[in-house]
Amino acid sequence: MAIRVQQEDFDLGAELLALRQDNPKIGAIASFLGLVRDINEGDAVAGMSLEHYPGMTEKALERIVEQAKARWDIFDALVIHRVGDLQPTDQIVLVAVTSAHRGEAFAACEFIMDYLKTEAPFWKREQTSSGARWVDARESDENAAKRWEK
Amino acid sequence: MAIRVQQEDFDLGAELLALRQDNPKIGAIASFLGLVRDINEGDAVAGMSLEHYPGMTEKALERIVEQAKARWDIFDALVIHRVGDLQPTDQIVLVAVTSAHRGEAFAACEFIMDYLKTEAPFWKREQTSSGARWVDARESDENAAKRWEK
Amino acid sequence: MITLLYFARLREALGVSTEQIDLPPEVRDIAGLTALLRARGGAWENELAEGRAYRIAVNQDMADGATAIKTGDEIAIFPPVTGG
Amino acid sequence: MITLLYFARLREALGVSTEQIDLPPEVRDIAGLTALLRARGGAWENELAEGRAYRIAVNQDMADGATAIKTGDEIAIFPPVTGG
Repeated sequence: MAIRVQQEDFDLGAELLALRQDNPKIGAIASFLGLVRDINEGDAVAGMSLEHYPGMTEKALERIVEQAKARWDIFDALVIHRVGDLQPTDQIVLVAVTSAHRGEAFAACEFIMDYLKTEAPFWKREQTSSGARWVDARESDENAAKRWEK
Repeated sequence: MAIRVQQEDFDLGAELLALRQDNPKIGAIASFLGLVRDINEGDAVAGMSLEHYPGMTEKALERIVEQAKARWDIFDALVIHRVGDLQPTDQIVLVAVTSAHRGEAFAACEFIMDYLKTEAPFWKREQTSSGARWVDARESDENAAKRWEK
Repeated sequence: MITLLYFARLREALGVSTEQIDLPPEVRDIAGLTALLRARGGAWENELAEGRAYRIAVNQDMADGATAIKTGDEIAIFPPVTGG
Repeated sequence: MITLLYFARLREALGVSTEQIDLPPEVRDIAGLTALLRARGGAWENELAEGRAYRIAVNQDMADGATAIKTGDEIAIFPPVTGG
Protein backbone atom coordinates (compact mmCIF):
# COMPACT_ATOMS: atom_id res chain seq x y z
CA MET A 1 0.00 0.00 0.00
CA ALA A 2 1.30 3.46 -0.84
CA ILE A 3 -0.31 6.60 0.56
CA ARG A 4 1.11 9.97 -0.41
CA VAL A 5 -0.05 13.47 0.49
CA GLN A 6 2.00 16.00 -1.43
CA GLN A 7 2.09 19.45 -3.00
CA GLU A 8 3.87 18.27 -6.16
CA ASP A 9 2.08 17.01 -9.22
CA PHE A 10 2.43 13.35 -10.20
CA ASP A 11 2.83 11.37 -13.42
CA LEU A 12 -0.25 9.18 -13.73
CA GLY A 13 1.25 6.77 -16.25
CA ALA A 14 4.46 6.32 -14.27
CA GLU A 15 2.54 5.79 -11.03
CA LEU A 16 0.38 3.05 -12.54
CA LEU A 17 3.42 1.35 -14.07
CA ALA A 18 5.19 1.43 -10.71
CA LEU A 19 2.10 0.03 -8.99
CA ARG A 20 1.95 -3.04 -11.17
CA GLN A 21 5.71 -3.67 -11.28
CA ASP A 22 5.25 -6.22 -14.06
CA ASN A 23 3.54 -8.56 -11.61
CA PRO A 24 2.02 -11.26 -13.89
CA LYS A 25 -0.68 -12.07 -11.31
CA ILE A 26 -2.35 -8.70 -11.95
CA GLY A 27 -5.15 -8.88 -14.50
CA ALA A 28 -6.90 -5.62 -13.69
CA ILE A 29 -6.08 -2.08 -12.63
CA ALA A 30 -8.96 0.26 -11.88
CA SER A 31 -8.02 3.85 -11.33
CA PHE A 32 -9.64 7.15 -10.60
CA LEU A 33 -8.15 10.56 -11.31
CA GLY A 34 -9.78 13.65 -9.79
CA LEU A 35 -9.18 17.02 -11.47
CA VAL A 36 -9.88 20.65 -10.54
CA ARG A 37 -12.91 21.90 -12.49
CA ASP A 38 -13.39 25.53 -13.48
CA ILE A 39 -16.94 25.56 -12.13
CA ASN A 40 -18.59 24.46 -8.88
CA GLU A 41 -22.11 25.02 -7.60
CA GLY A 42 -22.68 27.16 -10.70
CA ASP A 43 -19.82 29.60 -10.03
CA ALA A 44 -16.62 30.03 -12.00
CA VAL A 45 -13.63 28.74 -10.04
CA ALA A 46 -10.26 30.38 -10.72
CA GLY A 47 -8.33 28.08 -8.41
CA MET A 48 -8.41 26.37 -5.08
CA SER A 49 -6.31 25.70 -2.04
CA LEU A 50 -6.37 22.35 -0.27
CA GLU A 51 -5.75 22.22 3.47
CA HIS A 52 -5.29 18.99 5.38
CA TYR A 53 -4.55 17.57 8.82
CA PRO A 54 -1.01 16.16 8.56
CA GLY A 55 -0.71 12.81 10.26
CA MET A 56 -4.40 12.09 10.50
CA THR A 57 -4.79 12.31 6.73
CA GLU A 58 -2.33 9.50 6.11
CA LYS A 59 -3.78 7.48 8.98
CA ALA A 60 -7.33 7.86 7.65
CA LEU A 61 -6.29 6.89 4.12
CA GLU A 62 -4.38 3.86 5.39
CA ARG A 63 -7.42 2.71 7.31
CA ILE A 64 -9.65 3.11 4.24
CA VAL A 65 -7.25 1.05 2.11
CA GLU A 66 -7.05 -1.60 4.85
CA GLN A 67 -10.83 -1.84 4.84
CA ALA A 68 -10.83 -2.26 1.06
CA LYS A 69 -8.20 -5.00 1.32
CA ALA A 70 -10.22 -6.80 3.96
CA ARG A 71 -13.35 -6.62 1.84
CA TRP A 72 -12.09 -7.46 -1.66
CA ASP A 73 -9.48 -9.78 -3.06
CA ILE A 74 -7.06 -7.11 -4.27
CA PHE A 75 -3.27 -7.02 -4.47
CA ASP A 76 -2.42 -3.42 -3.78
CA ALA A 77 -3.72 0.12 -3.76
CA LEU A 78 -2.17 3.51 -4.33
CA VAL A 79 -3.58 6.81 -3.08
CA ILE A 80 -1.99 10.15 -3.96
CA HIS A 81 -3.69 13.35 -2.81
CA ARG A 82 -2.34 16.79 -3.44
CA VAL A 83 -2.53 19.75 -1.05
CA GLY A 84 -1.77 23.45 -1.45
CA ASP A 85 -2.69 25.69 -4.37
CA LEU A 86 -4.23 24.14 -7.48
CA GLN A 87 -5.61 25.49 -10.76
CA PRO A 88 -8.40 24.21 -13.00
CA THR A 89 -7.31 21.05 -14.92
CA ASP A 90 -4.73 20.26 -12.19
CA GLN A 91 -4.66 16.72 -10.85
CA ILE A 92 -5.98 16.48 -7.26
CA VAL A 93 -6.23 12.82 -6.42
CA LEU A 94 -5.31 9.42 -7.81
CA VAL A 95 -6.64 6.12 -6.49
CA ALA A 96 -5.55 2.93 -8.21
CA VAL A 97 -6.18 -0.70 -7.30
CA THR A 98 -4.66 -3.89 -8.70
CA SER A 99 -6.31 -7.29 -8.61
CA ALA A 100 -6.65 -10.50 -10.59
CA HIS A 101 -10.13 -9.64 -11.86
CA ARG A 102 -11.93 -6.44 -12.76
CA GLY A 103 -14.92 -6.62 -10.40
CA GLU A 104 -12.80 -6.42 -7.26
CA ALA A 105 -10.59 -3.67 -8.71
CA PHE A 106 -13.56 -1.47 -9.65
CA ALA A 107 -15.37 -1.96 -6.36
CA ALA A 108 -12.32 -1.35 -4.17
CA CYS A 109 -11.30 1.74 -6.17
CA GLU A 110 -14.75 3.31 -5.90
CA PHE A 111 -14.99 2.37 -2.22
CA ILE A 112 -11.68 4.07 -1.45
CA MET A 113 -12.75 7.22 -3.30
CA ASP A 114 -16.13 7.33 -1.57
CA TYR A 115 -14.59 6.99 1.88
CA LEU A 116 -11.76 9.38 1.08
CA LYS A 117 -14.45 11.95 0.26
CA THR A 118 -16.13 11.60 3.64
CA GLU A 119 -13.40 10.42 6.04
CA ALA A 120 -10.04 11.87 5.04
CA PRO A 121 -9.36 15.31 6.58
CA PHE A 122 -8.92 17.52 3.51
CA TRP A 123 -10.71 20.82 2.97
CA LYS A 124 -11.04 22.81 -0.23
CA ARG A 125 -11.13 26.59 -0.39
CA GLU A 126 -12.14 27.91 -3.80
CA GLN A 127 -11.38 31.27 -5.40
CA THR A 128 -14.46 32.45 -7.25
CA SER A 129 -15.35 35.80 -8.85
CA SER A 130 -17.16 36.72 -5.62
CA GLY A 131 -14.15 35.89 -3.44
CA ALA A 132 -12.77 32.84 -1.68
CA ARG A 133 -15.07 30.32 -0.01
CA TRP A 134 -14.75 27.04 1.81
CA VAL A 135 -16.41 24.25 -0.13
CA ASP A 136 -19.38 22.71 1.67
CA ALA A 137 -19.56 18.98 2.19
CA ARG A 138 -22.13 17.41 -0.09
CA GLU A 139 -24.90 15.11 0.99
CA SER A 140 -24.40 13.09 -2.20
CA ASP A 141 -20.92 12.18 -0.94
CA GLU A 142 -22.34 10.99 2.38
CA ASN A 143 -24.84 8.88 0.48
CA ALA A 144 -22.16 7.44 -1.78
CA ALA A 145 -20.17 6.27 1.25
CA LYS A 146 -23.27 4.87 2.96
CA ARG A 147 -23.96 2.57 -0.02
CA TRP A 148 -21.05 0.40 1.06
CA GLU A 149 -22.54 -0.26 4.50
CA LYS A 150 -25.10 -2.62 3.00
CA MET B 1 -15.51 8.84 -28.61
CA ALA B 2 -12.39 6.99 -29.69
CA ILE B 3 -12.41 3.26 -30.39
CA ARG B 4 -9.18 1.58 -31.41
CA VAL B 5 -8.45 -2.07 -32.14
CA GLN B 6 -4.74 -2.52 -32.69
CA GLN B 7 -1.77 -4.86 -32.43
CA GLU B 8 0.58 -2.20 -31.05
CA ASP B 9 0.95 -1.44 -27.38
CA PHE B 10 -0.25 1.92 -26.04
CA ASP B 11 0.98 4.49 -23.52
CA LEU B 12 -1.62 4.62 -20.75
CA GLY B 13 -0.53 7.98 -19.35
CA ALA B 14 -0.40 9.64 -22.77
CA GLU B 15 -3.81 8.23 -23.72
CA LEU B 16 -5.44 9.60 -20.57
CA LEU B 17 -3.80 12.99 -21.06
CA ALA B 18 -5.04 13.11 -24.65
CA LEU B 19 -8.53 12.12 -23.54
CA ARG B 20 -8.88 15.01 -21.15
CA GLN B 21 -7.20 17.60 -23.39
CA ASP B 22 -7.02 20.05 -20.49
CA ASN B 23 -10.81 20.39 -20.57
CA PRO B 24 -11.60 22.26 -17.31
CA LYS B 25 -15.14 20.81 -17.20
CA ILE B 26 -13.72 17.36 -16.44
CA GLY B 27 -13.61 16.56 -12.73
CA ALA B 28 -13.26 12.79 -12.95
CA ILE B 29 -11.57 10.15 -15.07
CA ALA B 30 -12.27 6.52 -14.29
CA SER B 31 -10.15 4.03 -16.14
CA PHE B 32 -9.66 0.31 -16.41
CA LEU B 33 -6.55 -1.42 -17.67
CA GLY B 34 -6.66 -5.15 -18.43
CA LEU B 35 -3.42 -7.11 -18.41
CA VAL B 36 -2.39 -10.62 -19.48
CA ARG B 37 -2.00 -12.83 -16.41
CA ASP B 38 0.38 -15.77 -16.25
CA ILE B 39 -2.33 -18.05 -14.91
CA ASN B 40 -5.92 -18.85 -15.93
CA GLU B 41 -8.26 -21.55 -14.67
CA GLY B 42 -5.37 -22.84 -12.57
CA ASP B 43 -2.97 -23.39 -15.49
CA ALA B 44 0.23 -21.49 -16.26
CA VAL B 45 -0.22 -19.29 -19.33
CA ALA B 46 2.89 -18.60 -21.44
CA GLY B 47 1.10 -16.23 -23.80
CA MET B 48 -2.06 -15.69 -25.75
CA SER B 49 -3.31 -14.72 -29.14
CA LEU B 50 -6.35 -12.50 -29.57
CA GLU B 51 -8.54 -12.95 -32.64
CA HIS B 52 -11.32 -10.54 -33.55
CA TYR B 53 -13.97 -9.83 -36.18
CA PRO B 54 -12.75 -6.68 -37.96
CA GLY B 55 -15.55 -4.23 -38.60
CA MET B 56 -18.02 -5.75 -36.18
CA THR B 57 -15.64 -5.25 -33.27
CA GLU B 58 -15.50 -1.49 -33.76
CA LYS B 59 -19.24 -1.34 -34.39
CA ALA B 60 -20.00 -3.30 -31.21
CA LEU B 61 -17.69 -1.12 -29.11
CA GLU B 62 -19.20 2.07 -30.55
CA ARG B 63 -22.65 0.86 -29.67
CA ILE B 64 -21.59 0.04 -26.11
CA VAL B 65 -20.09 3.50 -25.66
CA GLU B 66 -23.24 5.10 -27.12
CA GLN B 67 -25.33 3.20 -24.58
CA ALA B 68 -23.08 4.42 -21.78
CA LYS B 69 -23.40 8.01 -23.03
CA ALA B 70 -27.18 7.72 -23.18
CA ARG B 71 -27.31 6.36 -19.67
CA TRP B 72 -24.83 8.54 -17.77
CA ASP B 73 -23.82 12.17 -17.91
CA ILE B 74 -20.31 11.66 -19.25
CA PHE B 75 -18.16 13.71 -21.60
CA ASP B 76 -16.20 11.15 -23.51
CA ALA B 77 -14.92 7.60 -23.52
CA LEU B 78 -11.89 5.87 -24.92
CA VAL B 79 -11.62 2.15 -25.68
CA ILE B 80 -8.38 0.57 -26.88
CA HIS B 81 -8.26 -3.20 -27.36
CA ARG B 82 -5.24 -5.07 -28.61
CA VAL B 83 -5.29 -8.10 -30.91
CA GLY B 84 -2.59 -10.55 -31.98
CA ASP B 85 0.07 -12.17 -29.82
CA LEU B 86 0.46 -11.05 -26.21
CA GLN B 87 2.63 -12.11 -23.27
CA PRO B 88 1.95 -12.10 -19.53
CA THR B 89 2.03 -8.52 -18.12
CA ASP B 90 1.13 -7.08 -21.57
CA GLN B 91 -1.64 -4.52 -21.73
CA ILE B 92 -4.80 -5.91 -23.40
CA VAL B 93 -7.50 -3.32 -22.98
CA LEU B 94 -7.97 0.23 -21.76
CA VAL B 95 -11.35 1.82 -21.06
CA ALA B 96 -11.41 5.40 -19.79
CA VAL B 97 -14.35 7.72 -19.17
CA THR B 98 -14.38 11.45 -18.40
CA SER B 99 -17.19 13.25 -16.58
CA ALA B 100 -17.84 16.10 -14.18
CA HIS B 101 -18.35 13.78 -11.18
CA ARG B 102 -16.93 10.45 -10.14
CA GLY B 103 -20.12 8.39 -9.84
CA GLU B 104 -20.95 8.65 -13.53
CA ALA B 105 -17.35 8.01 -14.58
CA PHE B 106 -17.06 4.85 -12.48
CA ALA B 107 -20.43 3.45 -13.56
CA ALA B 108 -19.93 4.13 -17.27
CA CYS B 109 -16.40 2.69 -17.22
CA GLU B 110 -17.49 -0.53 -15.54
CA PHE B 111 -20.56 -0.79 -17.81
CA ILE B 112 -18.39 -0.50 -20.92
CA MET B 113 -16.00 -3.18 -19.63
CA ASP B 114 -18.83 -5.55 -18.70
CA TYR B 115 -20.48 -5.23 -22.11
CA LEU B 116 -17.17 -5.40 -23.95
CA LYS B 117 -16.61 -8.76 -22.22
CA THR B 118 -19.90 -10.21 -23.48
CA GLU B 119 -20.70 -8.32 -26.70
CA ALA B 120 -17.49 -7.40 -28.52
CA PRO B 121 -16.24 -10.13 -30.87
CA PHE B 122 -12.79 -10.94 -29.50
CA TRP B 123 -11.56 -14.44 -28.71
CA LYS B 124 -8.55 -15.45 -26.65
CA ARG B 125 -6.42 -18.47 -27.38
CA GLU B 126 -3.99 -19.30 -24.59
CA GLN B 127 -0.69 -21.16 -24.72
CA THR B 128 -0.42 -23.40 -21.67
CA SER B 129 2.00 -26.16 -20.74
CA SER B 130 -0.53 -28.67 -22.09
CA GLY B 131 -0.87 -26.89 -25.44
CA ALA B 132 -2.98 -24.10 -26.87
CA ARG B 133 -6.65 -23.74 -25.96
CA TRP B 134 -9.48 -21.36 -26.72
CA VAL B 135 -10.61 -19.58 -23.58
CA ASP B 136 -14.17 -20.42 -22.57
CA ALA B 137 -16.67 -17.65 -21.96
CA ARG B 138 -17.38 -17.25 -18.25
CA GLU B 139 -20.80 -17.22 -16.69
CA SER B 140 -19.57 -14.57 -14.24
CA ASP B 141 -19.07 -12.21 -17.18
CA GLU B 142 -22.63 -12.82 -18.38
CA ASN B 143 -23.87 -12.07 -14.88
CA ALA B 144 -21.78 -8.90 -14.65
CA ALA B 145 -23.37 -7.57 -17.85
CA LYS B 146 -26.87 -8.56 -16.73
CA ARG B 147 -26.56 -6.41 -13.60
CA TRP B 148 -26.95 -3.32 -15.76
CA GLU B 149 -30.32 -4.42 -17.12
CA LYS B 150 -31.97 -3.61 -13.80
CA MET C 1 -25.08 -15.16 -52.55
CA ILE C 2 -24.39 -14.66 -48.88
CA THR C 3 -20.99 -14.41 -47.24
CA LEU C 4 -20.36 -16.67 -44.26
CA LEU C 5 -17.58 -15.95 -41.76
CA TYR C 6 -16.36 -18.28 -39.00
CA PHE C 7 -14.19 -17.27 -36.07
CA ALA C 8 -12.00 -18.72 -33.35
CA ARG C 9 -12.75 -22.25 -32.15
CA LEU C 10 -15.58 -22.67 -34.67
CA ARG C 11 -13.33 -21.60 -37.53
CA GLU C 12 -10.90 -24.32 -36.52
CA ALA C 13 -13.52 -27.00 -35.88
CA LEU C 14 -15.26 -26.37 -39.20
CA GLY C 15 -12.00 -25.89 -41.09
CA VAL C 16 -13.15 -22.78 -42.93
CA SER C 17 -12.84 -19.07 -42.22
CA THR C 18 -15.05 -17.72 -44.99
CA GLU C 19 -17.23 -18.97 -47.82
CA GLN C 20 -19.86 -17.62 -50.17
CA ILE C 21 -22.97 -19.66 -50.83
CA ASP C 22 -26.18 -19.20 -52.78
CA LEU C 23 -29.10 -18.71 -50.46
CA PRO C 24 -31.80 -21.30 -51.29
CA PRO C 25 -35.15 -19.52 -51.72
CA GLU C 26 -36.73 -21.46 -48.83
CA VAL C 27 -34.09 -20.22 -46.36
CA ARG C 28 -35.30 -16.88 -45.02
CA ASP C 29 -33.91 -16.68 -41.50
CA ILE C 30 -31.00 -17.75 -39.31
CA ALA C 31 -32.83 -20.84 -38.09
CA GLY C 32 -33.18 -21.94 -41.73
CA LEU C 33 -29.52 -21.22 -42.43
CA THR C 34 -28.22 -23.18 -39.45
CA ALA C 35 -30.45 -26.12 -40.45
CA LEU C 36 -28.92 -25.95 -43.94
CA LEU C 37 -25.40 -25.95 -42.49
CA ARG C 38 -26.12 -28.76 -40.02
CA ALA C 39 -27.30 -30.87 -42.98
CA ARG C 40 -23.68 -30.91 -44.15
CA GLY C 41 -23.11 -33.48 -41.38
CA GLY C 42 -19.88 -34.17 -39.50
CA ALA C 43 -18.44 -31.20 -37.64
CA TRP C 44 -21.24 -29.00 -38.98
CA GLU C 45 -23.92 -31.17 -37.49
CA ASN C 46 -22.02 -31.43 -34.24
CA GLU C 47 -20.88 -27.84 -33.73
CA LEU C 48 -24.14 -26.22 -34.76
CA ALA C 49 -26.40 -28.68 -32.91
CA GLU C 50 -29.23 -27.35 -30.78
CA GLY C 51 -27.96 -26.47 -27.34
CA ARG C 52 -24.37 -25.78 -28.43
CA ALA C 53 -23.13 -22.35 -27.42
CA TYR C 54 -22.52 -20.31 -30.55
CA ARG C 55 -23.42 -16.81 -31.63
CA ILE C 56 -24.51 -15.40 -34.98
CA ALA C 57 -24.21 -11.88 -36.35
CA VAL C 58 -26.01 -10.64 -39.45
CA ASN C 59 -24.28 -7.69 -41.10
CA GLN C 60 -22.24 -7.25 -37.91
CA ASP C 61 -25.20 -7.07 -35.55
CA MET C 62 -25.97 -9.85 -33.09
CA ALA C 63 -28.83 -12.02 -34.36
CA ASP C 64 -30.94 -14.98 -33.32
CA GLY C 65 -32.86 -17.78 -35.04
CA ALA C 66 -35.72 -15.49 -36.03
CA THR C 67 -33.49 -12.88 -37.66
CA ALA C 68 -34.36 -12.57 -41.38
CA ILE C 69 -31.58 -12.95 -43.93
CA LYS C 70 -31.35 -12.10 -47.63
CA THR C 71 -28.94 -12.26 -50.53
CA GLY C 72 -25.93 -10.03 -49.99
CA ASP C 73 -25.87 -10.43 -46.22
CA GLU C 74 -22.65 -11.00 -44.26
CA ILE C 75 -23.35 -13.66 -41.67
CA ALA C 76 -20.82 -14.61 -39.02
CA ILE C 77 -20.89 -17.65 -36.76
CA PHE C 78 -18.64 -17.73 -33.71
CA PRO C 79 -18.24 -18.93 -30.12
CA PRO C 80 -19.24 -16.76 -27.16
CA VAL C 81 -16.76 -13.88 -27.00
CA THR C 82 -13.83 -13.82 -24.58
CA GLY C 83 -12.09 -10.46 -25.00
CA GLY C 84 -11.26 -7.81 -22.44
CA MET D 1 -2.56 19.63 29.07
CA ILE D 2 -4.32 18.72 25.87
CA THR D 3 -3.48 20.00 22.41
CA LEU D 4 -6.36 21.46 20.41
CA LEU D 5 -6.15 21.82 16.62
CA TYR D 6 -8.61 23.69 14.39
CA PHE D 7 -8.83 23.39 10.63
CA ALA D 8 -10.26 25.09 7.57
CA ARG D 9 -13.38 27.23 8.04
CA LEU D 10 -13.43 26.60 11.80
CA ARG D 11 -9.80 27.67 12.14
CA GLU D 12 -10.70 30.93 10.45
CA ALA D 13 -13.95 31.49 12.33
CA LEU D 14 -12.35 30.81 15.71
CA GLY D 15 -9.16 32.68 14.84
CA VAL D 16 -6.84 30.01 16.17
CA SER D 17 -5.10 27.04 14.59
CA THR D 18 -3.69 25.38 17.69
CA GLU D 19 -3.66 25.87 21.45
CA GLN D 20 -2.77 23.90 24.54
CA ILE D 21 -5.07 23.98 27.52
CA ASP D 22 -5.21 22.32 30.91
CA LEU D 23 -7.97 19.78 31.05
CA PRO D 24 -10.23 20.56 34.04
CA PRO D 25 -10.73 17.40 36.12
CA GLU D 26 -14.50 17.39 35.54
CA VAL D 27 -14.06 17.25 31.73
CA ARG D 28 -13.75 13.61 30.79
CA ASP D 29 -15.18 13.35 27.30
CA ILE D 30 -15.69 15.28 24.07
CA ALA D 31 -19.15 16.49 25.12
CA GLY D 32 -17.55 18.03 28.22
CA LEU D 33 -14.80 19.63 26.15
CA THR D 34 -17.15 21.23 23.62
CA ALA D 35 -19.28 22.58 26.49
CA LEU D 36 -16.11 24.11 27.94
CA LEU D 37 -15.22 25.70 24.60
CA ARG D 38 -18.76 26.98 23.98
CA ALA D 39 -18.62 28.73 27.36
CA ARG D 40 -15.98 31.02 25.83
CA GLY D 41 -18.92 32.72 24.08
CA GLY D 42 -18.85 34.61 20.78
CA ALA D 43 -17.67 32.56 17.80
CA TRP D 44 -17.05 29.58 20.09
CA GLU D 45 -20.61 29.49 21.28
CA ASN D 46 -21.88 29.97 17.75
CA GLU D 47 -19.63 27.60 15.79
CA LEU D 48 -19.79 24.75 18.30
CA ALA D 49 -23.51 25.06 19.02
CA GLU D 50 -25.65 21.92 19.02
CA GLY D 51 -26.76 21.09 15.50
CA ARG D 52 -23.79 22.77 13.78
CA ALA D 53 -21.91 20.46 11.45
CA TYR D 54 -18.43 19.91 12.81
CA ARG D 55 -16.27 16.89 13.38
CA ILE D 56 -13.88 15.96 16.15
CA ALA D 57 -10.90 13.64 16.12
CA VAL D 58 -9.11 12.37 19.23
CA ASN D 59 -5.53 11.35 18.59
CA GLN D 60 -6.30 11.37 14.87
CA ASP D 61 -9.28 9.04 15.07
CA MET D 62 -12.81 10.26 14.46
CA ALA D 63 -14.65 10.73 17.75
CA ASP D 64 -18.09 11.68 19.08
CA GLY D 65 -19.48 13.29 22.21
CA ALA D 66 -19.06 10.13 24.26
CA THR D 67 -15.40 9.64 23.38
CA ALA D 68 -13.26 9.80 26.52
CA ILE D 69 -10.34 12.22 26.63
CA LYS D 70 -7.36 12.55 28.94
CA THR D 71 -4.29 14.69 29.49
CA GLY D 72 -1.86 14.45 26.60
CA ASP D 73 -4.51 13.90 23.93
CA GLU D 74 -4.42 15.66 20.57
CA ILE D 75 -7.94 16.80 19.81
CA ALA D 76 -8.88 18.32 16.46
CA ILE D 77 -12.07 20.18 15.60
CA PHE D 78 -12.91 20.75 11.95
CA PRO D 79 -15.73 21.07 9.40
CA PRO D 80 -16.99 18.07 7.40
CA VAL D 81 -14.22 17.10 5.01
CA THR D 82 -14.23 18.10 1.33
CA GLY D 83 -11.21 16.48 -0.29
CA GLY D 84 -11.00 14.21 -3.30
